[in-house]
Amino acid sequence: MSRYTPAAKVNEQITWKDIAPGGEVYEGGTSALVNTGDWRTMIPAFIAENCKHCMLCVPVCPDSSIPVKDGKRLDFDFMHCKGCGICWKVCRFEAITFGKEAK
Amino acid sequence: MAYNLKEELAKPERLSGGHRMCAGCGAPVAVRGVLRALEPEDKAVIGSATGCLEVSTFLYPYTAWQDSFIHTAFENAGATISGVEACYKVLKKKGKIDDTYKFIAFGGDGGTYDIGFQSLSGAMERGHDMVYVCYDNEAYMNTGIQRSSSTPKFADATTSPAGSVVPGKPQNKKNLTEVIAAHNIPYVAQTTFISSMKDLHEKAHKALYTPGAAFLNVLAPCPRGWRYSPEELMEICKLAVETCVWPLYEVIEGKWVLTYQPKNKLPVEDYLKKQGRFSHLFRKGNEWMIADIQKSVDQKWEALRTRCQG
Amino acid sequence: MSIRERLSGNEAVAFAMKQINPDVMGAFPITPSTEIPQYFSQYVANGQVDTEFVAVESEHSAMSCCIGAQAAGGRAVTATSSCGLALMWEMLYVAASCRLPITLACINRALTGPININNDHSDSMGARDAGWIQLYAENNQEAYDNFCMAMRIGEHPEVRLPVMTCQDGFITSHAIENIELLEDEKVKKFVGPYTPEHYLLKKDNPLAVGPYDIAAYYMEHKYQQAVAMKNAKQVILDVADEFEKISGRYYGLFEKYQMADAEQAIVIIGSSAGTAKAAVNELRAQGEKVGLIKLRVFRPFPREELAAALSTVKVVAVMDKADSFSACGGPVFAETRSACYSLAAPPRMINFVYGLGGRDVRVEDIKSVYEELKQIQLSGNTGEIYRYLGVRE
Amino acid sequence: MQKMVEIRWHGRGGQGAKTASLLLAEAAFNTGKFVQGFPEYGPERMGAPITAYNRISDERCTVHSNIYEPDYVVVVDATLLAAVDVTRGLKQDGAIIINSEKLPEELRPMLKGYTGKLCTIDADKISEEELGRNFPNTPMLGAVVKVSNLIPETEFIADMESSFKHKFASKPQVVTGNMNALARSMKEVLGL
Repeated sequence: MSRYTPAAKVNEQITWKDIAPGGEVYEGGTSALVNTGDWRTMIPAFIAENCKHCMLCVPVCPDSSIPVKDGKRLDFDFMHCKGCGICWKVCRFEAITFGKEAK
Repeated sequence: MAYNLKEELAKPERLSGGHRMCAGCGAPVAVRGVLRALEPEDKAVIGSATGCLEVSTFLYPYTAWQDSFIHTAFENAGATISGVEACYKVLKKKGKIDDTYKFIAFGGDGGTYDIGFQSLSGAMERGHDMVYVCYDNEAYMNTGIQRSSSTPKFADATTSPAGSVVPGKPQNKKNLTEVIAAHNIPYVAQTTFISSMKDLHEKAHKALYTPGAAFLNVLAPCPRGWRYSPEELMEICKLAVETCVWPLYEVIEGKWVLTYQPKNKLPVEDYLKKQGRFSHLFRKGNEWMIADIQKSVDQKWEALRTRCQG
Repeated sequence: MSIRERLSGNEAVAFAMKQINPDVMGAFPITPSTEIPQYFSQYVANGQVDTEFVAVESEHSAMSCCIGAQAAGGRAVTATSSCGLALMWEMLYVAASCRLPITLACINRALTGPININNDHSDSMGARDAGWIQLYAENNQEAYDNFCMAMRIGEHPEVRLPVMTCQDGFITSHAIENIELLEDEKVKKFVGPYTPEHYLLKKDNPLAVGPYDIAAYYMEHKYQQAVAMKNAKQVILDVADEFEKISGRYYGLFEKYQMADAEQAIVIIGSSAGTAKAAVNELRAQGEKVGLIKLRVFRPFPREELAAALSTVKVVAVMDKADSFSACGGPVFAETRSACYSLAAPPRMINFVYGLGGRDVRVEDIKSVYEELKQIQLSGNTGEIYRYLGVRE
Repeated sequence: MQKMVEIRWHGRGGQGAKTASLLLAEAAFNTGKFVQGFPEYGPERMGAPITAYNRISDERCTVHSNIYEPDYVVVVDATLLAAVDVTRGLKQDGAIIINSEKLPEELRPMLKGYTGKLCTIDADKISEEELGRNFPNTPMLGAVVKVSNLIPETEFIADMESSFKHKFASKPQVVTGNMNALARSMKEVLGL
């Protein structure tokens, strides 16, 4: 039987003996380990006091980067947010601002 | 049960961040919308045709999918999921599985309208209990914006460029939703992203929970290929619907139903002018092209309305 | 006690499938393999198997369906020939690289074009580098036995590769011959349940299959496939040993026929090996030191074993029922000659491309090959290496 | 029987020559023989001349080529005599069996100088009278067994009866018709 190296431990030093046959992954959602936040040139900001938690911004996010907990949206998941601005555009309450990312 | 966005968002997210789709891409928005229609207790096996979505969401060892996922090739998402579904039926019959699974295949317009059309048609005709979802971005975006049979007339694509003699793609867009409806399957629908995603959600839920084969055609704009600013996603979708370029409707057991009727049908220019792929239409002397598109949209909209009234 | 029957090669394979009772069959008809899904769908219609029979719209979809089903956690089978196998081409590679032990009954037929429905090996030989194990049968009995053994080989944890069992279209697929069948229970017990470690419908964890693989990992995955194919050789022999215990029939990587003191030998695959045995018998009766090797396993290629078996002969003709259009010989020749390169004193070796598109292969044709070999041995002159048998000048 | 017997069948596509060859293989198999029964395949459709073959022996035959020098030739449709060289390669000590209402010697001029044994059987008539339709396979089979003596007659009759009973379990009258056709053909074959 093959040994399985979890995605979190896979790196470019892995040998053929430890890599999963066929490139299978026996876990869900391992892409969460990947930082796509560094793709951003623009960045949204969450102005919590303006937010009415209407939730319209949540489903339009291509990167599943607006977490929701107990019926409230939380601050952005900046590890994955790519800074597209779709959420900013749909917000009717000025709870999201959008500007150049300071690097 | 009435649609309540807040309740829907309380469900666990089934598509993780960290995938490699472009910033502002419509495809993952479509995927999230469809997966949210799954009941949380149900499991799913999801297939995808080769394309942007597939190469970006499952790059070894990183899968964005919380559910089981299979990719095999470009032209066979329908057949691949057929096989998974057939196996499920047997294993369930033999008592080897007790969970309830749903089967979803995703494909772009390349993998759906064109190279995967045969496999899709076969899967639909055979009536597997599955949903095929096309995220239609109207060109082969994965290989660099080449025209597809879904690319609208006159659009500029890299294999149908607007030149001094040929003004973009010469042919009409294929009406795949109607073609699949002609397969006489239990459920077919056309949708896109509108405000709270109610239309997409309700159609996805029907598609998933109607026994047998179902097809969803989701207009999923591509900021790179359509040449608009990424933040405009929802505005572009809204204009597609309000101009009747992309009408929202469903076909339930052969019954055609309009699910949205614009109060004030907007001229197609409003939709076209937002997108760089149509910029040549607005050059002096090309007014006829816009008129041509308007005429075609009007005719199709009227035909659809008649069909939905009948 | 085994069951004495008379069946065609296609019936024999369909019967083996029935005894195995796979989970899914994805199938599309193509001559001469069509009878297999026909027979099998009748078993389905009569409730003799539990299989989901998916009558897909093309062979490409047949293999795609099998990949989906096998990944889902079931056993998937299909049958095809010629252009059908060619249409599956891309998916053959996917099945192998996803390490899914699908079983395919290939009923060998010439690959277009011009279109021709009769037998040669150009279809499966063309697929030889797709990463599938390939077993070839001389007759209906071997077609049945190979199919019964296929899953045990492919599903072995050290292998996890798809298996193609090949037999000659019409020549054995449509010919009724005597056959010894095993009892249903024996086959069921021998094949056993399919117990993959991970599958799409597994309760405990999701599985993602078929990633985009970047250069940093791709070679490691390919090397695993290469190792699996190397492992397959011993597994094939082990499974054959076990099969002998229930059937009394022994199978190796190849069969040696009258090789002990042979000076001239041929290497051949499939139904023509039987015809060639008759030629060997006739020539042996005349005192000629002739023998033959019938290759059963072409993938993995039994390099060391075949070289050892040929090390004692003086002249060899390798028979190819397919050309590879390399301008220097067919695929079996290329592999066999390469295998013998490591011998201290390799035999002289020529290649005959023969029997293409159903061209009948008679005992006399094979005898003419031995005559050529004898002349080479006597004259010490190999002459043209790459030849066609019986083509009109 | 000492050696292997090889038989070549000539018929027309759709007429049942292939089925007849398979029936003969089955009958021989049931009496303990090793058999081969195989048609020659091409793209032909109904009506085109077709060829089928049998090898029958006491040991497994490994040869998988067509048959070029048959011991027996069976012609299921006499209209083929003009179109096909049916006696090609036929062994002089063998025989040809033709489905025809004619006397054997009436047909000899059509056989390109063949001088060996020539038998005829009016299988169409027998079939129509006993089975009510033109299905000459059963009488042809009887005639072939009679002429070739491949299988002991009584064993053959008993075996065919049980196989018909099995095949036509729901239609006993068909069993009687077939058995009558078989018995008559073994009696009525001419040129023995």
